[in-house]
Amino acid sequence: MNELVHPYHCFIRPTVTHTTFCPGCGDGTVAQSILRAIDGLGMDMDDFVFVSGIGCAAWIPSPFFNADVLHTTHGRPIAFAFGIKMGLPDKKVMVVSGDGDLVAIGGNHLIQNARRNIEMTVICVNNGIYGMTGGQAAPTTPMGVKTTTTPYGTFENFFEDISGLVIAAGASFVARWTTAHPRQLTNSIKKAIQKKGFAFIEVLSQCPVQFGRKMGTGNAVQMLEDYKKRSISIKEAKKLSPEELRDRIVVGEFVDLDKPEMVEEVTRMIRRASGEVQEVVDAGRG
Amino acid sequence: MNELVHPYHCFIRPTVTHTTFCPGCGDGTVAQSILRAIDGLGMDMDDFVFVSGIGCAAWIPSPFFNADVLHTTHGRPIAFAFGIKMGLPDKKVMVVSGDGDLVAIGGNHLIQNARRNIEMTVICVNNGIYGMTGGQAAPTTPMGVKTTTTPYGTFENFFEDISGLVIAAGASFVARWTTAHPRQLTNSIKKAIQKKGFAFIEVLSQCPVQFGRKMGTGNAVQMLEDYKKRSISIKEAKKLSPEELRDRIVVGEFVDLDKPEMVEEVTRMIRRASGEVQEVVDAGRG
Amino acid sequence: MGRTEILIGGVGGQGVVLSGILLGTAASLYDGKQAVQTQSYSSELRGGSARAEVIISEDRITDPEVRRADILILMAEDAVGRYLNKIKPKGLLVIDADLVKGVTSGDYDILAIPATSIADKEMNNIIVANLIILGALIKKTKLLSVESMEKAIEASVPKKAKDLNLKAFRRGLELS
Amino acid sequence: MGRTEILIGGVGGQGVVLSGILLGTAASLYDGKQAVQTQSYSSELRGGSARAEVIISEDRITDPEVRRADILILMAEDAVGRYLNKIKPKGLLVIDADLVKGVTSGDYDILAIPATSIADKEMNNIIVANLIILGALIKKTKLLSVESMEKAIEASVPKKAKDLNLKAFRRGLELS
Amino acid sequence: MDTLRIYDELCKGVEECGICIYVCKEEVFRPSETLNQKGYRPPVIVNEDLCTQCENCMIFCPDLAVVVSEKKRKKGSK
Amino acid sequence: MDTLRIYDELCKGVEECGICIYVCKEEVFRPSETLNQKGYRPPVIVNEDLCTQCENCMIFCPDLAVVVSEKKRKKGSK
Amino acid sequence: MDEKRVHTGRYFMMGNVACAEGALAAGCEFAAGYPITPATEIANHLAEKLPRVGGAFFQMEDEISSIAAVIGASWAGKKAMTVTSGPGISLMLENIGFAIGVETPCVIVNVQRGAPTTGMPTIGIQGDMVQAKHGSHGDYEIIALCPSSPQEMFDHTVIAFNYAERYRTPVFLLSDAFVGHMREEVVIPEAEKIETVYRNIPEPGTDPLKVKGFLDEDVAPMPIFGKGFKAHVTSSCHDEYGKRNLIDISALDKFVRRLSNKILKHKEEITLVERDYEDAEIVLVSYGGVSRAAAAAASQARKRGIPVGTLRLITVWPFPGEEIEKMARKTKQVIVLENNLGQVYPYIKAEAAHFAEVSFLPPKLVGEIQDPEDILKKIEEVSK
Amino acid sequence: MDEKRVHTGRYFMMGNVACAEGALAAGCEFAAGYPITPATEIANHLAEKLPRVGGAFFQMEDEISSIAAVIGASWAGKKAMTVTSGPGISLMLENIGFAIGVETPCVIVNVQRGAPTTGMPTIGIQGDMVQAKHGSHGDYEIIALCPSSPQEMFDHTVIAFNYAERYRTPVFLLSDAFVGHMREEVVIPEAEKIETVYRNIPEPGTDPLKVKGFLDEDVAPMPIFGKGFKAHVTSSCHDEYGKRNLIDISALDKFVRRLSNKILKHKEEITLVERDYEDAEIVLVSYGGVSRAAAAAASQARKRGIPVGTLRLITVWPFPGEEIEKMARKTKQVIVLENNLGQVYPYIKAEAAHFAEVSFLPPKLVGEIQDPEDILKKIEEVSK
Ligand SMILES: Cc1ncc(C[n+]2csc(CCOP(=O)(O)OP(=O)(O)O)c2C)c(N)n1
Ligand SMILES: Cc1ncc(C[n+]2csc(CCOP(=O)(O)OP(=O)(O)O)c2C)c(N)n1
Ligand code: SF4
Ligand code: SF4
Ligand code: SF4
Ligand code: SF4
Ligand code: SF4
Ligand code: SF4
Ligand SMILES: [Mg+2]
Ligand SMILES: [Mg+2]
Repeated sequence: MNELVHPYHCFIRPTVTHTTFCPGCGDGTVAQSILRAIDGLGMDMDDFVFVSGIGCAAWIPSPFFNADVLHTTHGRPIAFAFGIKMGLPDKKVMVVSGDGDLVAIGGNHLIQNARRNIEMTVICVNNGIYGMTGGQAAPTTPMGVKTTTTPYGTFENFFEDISGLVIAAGASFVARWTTAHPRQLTNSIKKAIQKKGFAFIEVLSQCPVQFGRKMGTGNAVQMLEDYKKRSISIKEAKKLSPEELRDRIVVGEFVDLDKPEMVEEVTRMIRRASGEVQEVVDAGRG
Repeated sequence: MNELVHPYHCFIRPTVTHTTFCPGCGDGTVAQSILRAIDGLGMDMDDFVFVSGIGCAAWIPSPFFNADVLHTTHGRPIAFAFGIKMGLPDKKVMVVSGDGDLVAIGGNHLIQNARRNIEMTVICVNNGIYGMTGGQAAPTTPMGVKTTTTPYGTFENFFEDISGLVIAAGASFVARWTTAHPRQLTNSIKKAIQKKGFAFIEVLSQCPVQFGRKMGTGNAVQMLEDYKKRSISIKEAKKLSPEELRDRIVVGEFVDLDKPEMVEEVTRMIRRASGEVQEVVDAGRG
Repeated sequence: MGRTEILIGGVGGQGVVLSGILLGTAASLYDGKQAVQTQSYSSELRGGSARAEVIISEDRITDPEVRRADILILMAEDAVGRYLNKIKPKGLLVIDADLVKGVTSGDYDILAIPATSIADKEMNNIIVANLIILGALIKKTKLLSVESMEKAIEASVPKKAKDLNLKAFRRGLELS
Repeated sequence: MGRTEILIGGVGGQGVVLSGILLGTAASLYDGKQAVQTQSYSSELRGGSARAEVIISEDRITDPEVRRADILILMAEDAVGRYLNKIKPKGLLVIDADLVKGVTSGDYDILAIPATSIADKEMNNIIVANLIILGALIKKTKLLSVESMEKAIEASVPKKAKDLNLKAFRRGLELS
Repeated sequence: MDTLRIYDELCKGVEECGICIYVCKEEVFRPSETLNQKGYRPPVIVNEDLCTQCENCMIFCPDLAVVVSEKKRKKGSK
Repeated sequence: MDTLRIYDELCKGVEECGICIYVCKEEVFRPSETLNQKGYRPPVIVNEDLCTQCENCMIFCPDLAVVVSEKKRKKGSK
Repeated sequence: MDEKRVHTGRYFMMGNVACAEGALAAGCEFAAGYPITPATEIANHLAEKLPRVGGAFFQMEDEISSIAAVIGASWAGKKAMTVTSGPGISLMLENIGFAIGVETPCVIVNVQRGAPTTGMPTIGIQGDMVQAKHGSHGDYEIIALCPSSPQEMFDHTVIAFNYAERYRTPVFLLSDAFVGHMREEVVIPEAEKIETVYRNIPEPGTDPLKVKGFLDEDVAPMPIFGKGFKAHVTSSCHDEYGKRNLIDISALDKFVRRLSNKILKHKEEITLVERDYEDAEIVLVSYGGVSRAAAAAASQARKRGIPVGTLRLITVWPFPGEEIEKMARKTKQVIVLENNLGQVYPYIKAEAAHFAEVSFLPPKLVGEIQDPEDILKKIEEVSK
Repeated sequence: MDEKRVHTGRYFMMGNVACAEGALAAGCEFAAGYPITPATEIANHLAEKLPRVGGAFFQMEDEISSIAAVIGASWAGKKAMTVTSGPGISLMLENIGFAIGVETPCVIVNVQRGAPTTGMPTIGIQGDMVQAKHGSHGDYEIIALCPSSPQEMFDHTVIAFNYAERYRTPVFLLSDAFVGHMREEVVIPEAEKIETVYRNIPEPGTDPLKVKGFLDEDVAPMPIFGKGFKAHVTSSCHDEYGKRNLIDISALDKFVRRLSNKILKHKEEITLVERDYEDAEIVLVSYGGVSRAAAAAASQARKRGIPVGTLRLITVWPFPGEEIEKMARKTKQVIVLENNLGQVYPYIKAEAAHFAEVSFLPPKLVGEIQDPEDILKKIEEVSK
């Protein structure tokens, strides 16, 4: 019998037998891309604390990843992650959650922490829909799409560029990929993990069940195909006019800059205040 | 005896005898600029519903303006305004509130409604501080400033360009002025009122008591002087390098574009759904 | 017939709740009976647990919960451990024989239907395994009339799926 | 002396609360007495209403609210309507005569001090009118020792304002 | 003369505010000798004839305490 | 041969997923005749010798149900 | 009421759908919400049906903005509602307090789910009963109704709108996943048989300075926006004219008491109960879905000759203490049944304990309403 | 405890400042909050003092993120707190439920203010008492302490941290603007005289699969992050190992009951009361600032020969029903005093009504604690 074991098996919580996702859901591909990045950096799951909100994407780390995982309330993972990072400045804190979680209800925590430029990695799985609750419109659902709460088509302008919003808010690393780009995605995640600052990665991910099937954009494979067709690199995109870019997905790393990082700034403040060199917020016991 | 009456006296609630602001506070100048815009457009206070949150700036319309005024919870005025506008699509809805209210706790409602491009005017009085609660740091307080909650200086990156954030979120009209520019401010407010879409105006406004006095940037006059000195028009700003723009306040109208407006889109949706031409959400009684 | 309590257990995507609705609708709207249908399911949309309860009665139904199932329908292995203890002594246990293997015999009748494989092979769509089971159940128990059930199917499933569902239901009628 | 209840009413920015703190600190930390000081003020930072209450007693203070003021200090016209009814029969009413005009005589002593104009003219800063009033009050009532009050001032006001505050307090001592 | 008026009781004082004085290029105002009922020191008009009716004082005054005559003001003109 | 493995019971079926088949440029897989315990139809390996070990199938499979041998995989190489 | 709003007929309908139909029939014009299990079906149904009568359902960015938008729409003169579940209510509480403070008619549907916290979303419990009354900071009174069937999801939604409009206050419909997802026969009557109430507004043209739009214990007319009333609406402590007062304790006292008294004064009209305890020595007190199990148990007990009655609270808030006392005076034993650990129990006991023995029977498993068998056992126990 | 944290001495100190000093003395390492009257002084003082001992106060974007950050920091192993007032609590409730659900030690200070809604920020009332217990959706138990003086603001903050750590749960300090802004003598003892408790954590190196980190009625050791426990922390219904279960009602039942029982089982240790009712025929029951007026009234009444006693609840939640019953059994008349419209009153009455007459004396003006004179009148009335 074949003894091949999945290389990331060791990163998965032993008590988990299956992913919780629907057949063909992109969330599993994102999960694997994250694990591959961690493996690729030669890091251990114990170097991380994962934080997620509520939604299908939020179940990527919870309970799947064999690590410290905080599965929080809907929309708030970044706010919880803030406290974790301040308490454990030496750990990598990674937030994995959906577009509804991070950009609808959680939008404020996203922009405020991008502003703060606190070191953490935020992976926003953008499937353009509320998957877990049954296919309602998200702020990322294109205009005119019929969802369960918009049976006559959505009538709101949508966030066509959440990466752009996060850049405007002040993040120091921002990239966008789709589940048709797992290798590139993994590379960007690696960079994000190493970034001293707020690193945001938007992944367009197929939800074949609530988006594809209901909205008639097809099954998992058709959706992947569509991602491939519509994607265009930043470099190429720059050559095109806004009209030509319509419906295209610009992928790549948009921003990678250096600016003051919040944990370091806090450390400095505490040094100033206490008049001595002392361990940051990590001063007490535990 | 001199019989001169203030031209905007008629716009002020008869039961109000004084502004509630501290001596030299810019909020009064902003209040007058709004009234001048309304007067200048030949409009009536009954054409408006004003909505504000909690904070000194939120008291600009409440109870000062002699009109329908909803003085809401902290950070939520835009969300309340959404319901008012949908219920009274023919009225002008104007939100007036502070930077803490609109950009800290209320940040999400700001970006989501900018995205929706729902017709309303939002005047954000940015004094770089929480005035009403006694001078705590706001997300707009420059780094290193000592406030009551940051006695060793703020240690967070701040929103240097909230107008830019609102543009990234999708607003169709965005301008920035200071209280040293009441005439220009009035002009932009006029345009904002007439805009079919989400119109956002940021006004830098002196808080001599909590900001000026405590942080040592001086009294009202010194702060106005400082605004004058630091301000630079967009046109001029384009000629300068980022280094040269440091500490400068870029003022002017940044964006004025046409895109689908939400109330109109809803109206269209309802027409589609009801299969007939019918008054929008304004269908029922009342 | 007084009060009949039916419990259906399976996983999300198998049409467990639809089965309950069909029974309830047929009883309530077309068979002159009283019916209450309730349900619960876990958050996973596909593959999570799903349960439907139906109570059918000639009289007004006060207590709306299935306490001891007269009829227990199990459509997934997971459901066995969860619900088998809910069956009434001498009750009827209906299983999808393709997916439910771990049922030992007990103080109940078993009706085992290879519904998924029939649906797969004959209808080319395993999604209608539940209708096959309903057909077999109705045939065996006469709980409701075939006409009422067919009316309920026509009223409850999307138009384009109607024929397939009716076909599966009728196939089930041949099975027990 | 058993329990003395003091109520100070004015507007934000006049140092109403500071007056209360100074009395309480002097009593509690330097005069060997018990003291409770409470306060309330409206949200306007300047010009809104402000109130401070102080209870000074030889014994443990259970009830911490001023019910009937032995001493009522009014520093603004607005405060008259609000608090005048709180004074105890035969109590002492202290007013800033520059700002409080609408006080009619009643069953109380009045100590009227032109504190704001003295502060404006002699100290060039109306902000210390409250200290002038405190000085006059202490002089008149001997409620607390001058030394305790001066210690309290030194401990409570920012260093650079210390001299001005002490000067105003001492000026007040000359006034009644 | 119907050019300028200061509503003393609305004014919050030239010490802490004083914006009118600052924005008037013609030195029309100076601080009053006396305080108003709230204890603030309003400006007084000392050189009304120098006034150009530029309206700065009115437009900037945060407490709507200064009025400039209507001569140059017209509905919709600002 | 130690090149490829499919964990049948993890697979959620080629009808609704089928990503492995789609991303494999070498037609290594085809749908299985039989369903797994959950009622899903996994892929089966039919042309293992065509496999170039490009790892697409493994990297894309959302259920971590496909493994490609380690020959080309090295820690830190992806 | 508009024919197009009332879908007269007999249905096998889900409770949540019936709730949406009730809202339509009651004249709901504006709905805003945020998706959450187990309330989504109400939103979905409203999203489909409201536009057909000129209204709309708006999916907001969160629950905070949902209730804010509802309050805004209500001030714009619309009949408005929101639908959610426990986590959503927990987020709405600041603004629910606001709605109470400025006396805003609106309907809040809470389809309660397995809790605390994220809990178990598809399981119904009665876990948010006291939250409805005390969840927002400060003292206030609220109206809350507890349906036990799809039919009542329809009926009570209509009543909720009527109460909201009549008393100018938020009204809770406290359903749960069990009742919300329950399907049963629902009969929607003809339009003219459905009573609908509209808020009082001041006489058009009233001098704005004369509009006393707040704090009347007999419900002040609502100076809705857009009518020239120049309403000043603030949740800060204010007087009858809406004028803010942030310093006088007597103003605060008036503000707090009048808001409460507005509801308490009309408690009798608001209180709906089902009494069936003539000559009963044991009375089962319950509400919502549990009351059906209680009814089943009582009827079985009576068959066995034990004099058991029932008292079902339809209106849970304002708390019908007088009804409890009246009942307790007539009986010996009171057994309280709730699908929780005993939330309303202390309120019942406080009114009854002086007159009767009061005990609580929790569900065997929280999330599963009491088995009539178990209730019978408890009855036998206390009747010994 | 670190000397630098304990500022031993005698002060004339504001209650809010004393609270911050108590937090320092208790070992607080992380504080997050959002400015709000009347709690700002606590934040300001923490912001100044925490960095000197290596911690920090973080001003977040709102109250939701404040409590979230506190919970995150607690899971990172820190002693953490937040400070706010009613409106802030109303926003925190979803996440307070989360903290309970995943058993997170933290301290929540609510300096209560004039309410409902925006109300009157600088006036203290006891308006959020039941909110602390029932504000978040679902059934749960919470611990809440009510200080009545600046000294107790210090002492109770230390106790709150100790309870939070010992029982792995959020603990409320329910102060109000009156007590928070009150200045009085505060004595801070020497560091070694201050007892501080730290949470239990699993044995380092325990096999993660063997860590039973949740739902133990005797308080499971907390598998804090960063120690290799690979903790799965979810507020969804879960088992002892943290494993999510979203379908089995029996799992929900266990989840709900164990969380509650963890507190109830230790109620006796948690309950702090001040009893002074030997031979009293009338007992005044109160808490917080009001209890000082009650004590004044009782002593005056005794002087007049009326046998009046007092029972002061320091721990209001978990509700000390046994203490109430014990008292009620010994007396004839119970008078409940609160600075609100009677929030805890039904809970007291439920336990006492069987044994004694129970009545409520509201403040004459909500926001002003009862005048001992008025209490005396009430005493005379009931003693007739
Ligand atoms: C406060 C609150 N509101 C609503 C919900 C219900 N809810 C659960 S998941 C979800 C949306 C998830 O959408 P997204 O974040 O895009 O994740 P996806 O499922 O699409 O991956 C919602 C609204 C909740 N759990 N809590
Ligand atoms: C939920 C809530 N949190 C906090 C507060 C307290 N609060 C009142 S005003 C304010 C800040 C106001 O700052 P900003 O919006 O900038 O207005 P400004 O006073 O500076 O004009 C805060 C935090 C509140 N009222 N409600
Ligand atoms: S609903 Fe969509 S996003 Fe959620 S698991 Fe299923 S396919 Fe994935
Ligand atoms: S505190 Fe600042 S912003 Fe507020 S009124 Fe005073 S000066 Fe203006
Ligand atoms: S600008 Fe207005 S408020 Fe300021 S000093 Fe001049 S008159 Fe007074
Ligand atoms: S109008 Fe112009 S010139 Fe005249 S007083 Fe005012 S600022 Fe001076
Ligand atoms: S990609 Fe994975 S889950 Fe999908 S069909 Fe292939 S093996 Fe199965
Ligand atoms: S490794 Fe590449 S070639 Fe081989 S089976 Fe997988 S996808 Fe096909
Ligand atoms: Mg999504
Ligand atoms: Mg501000």
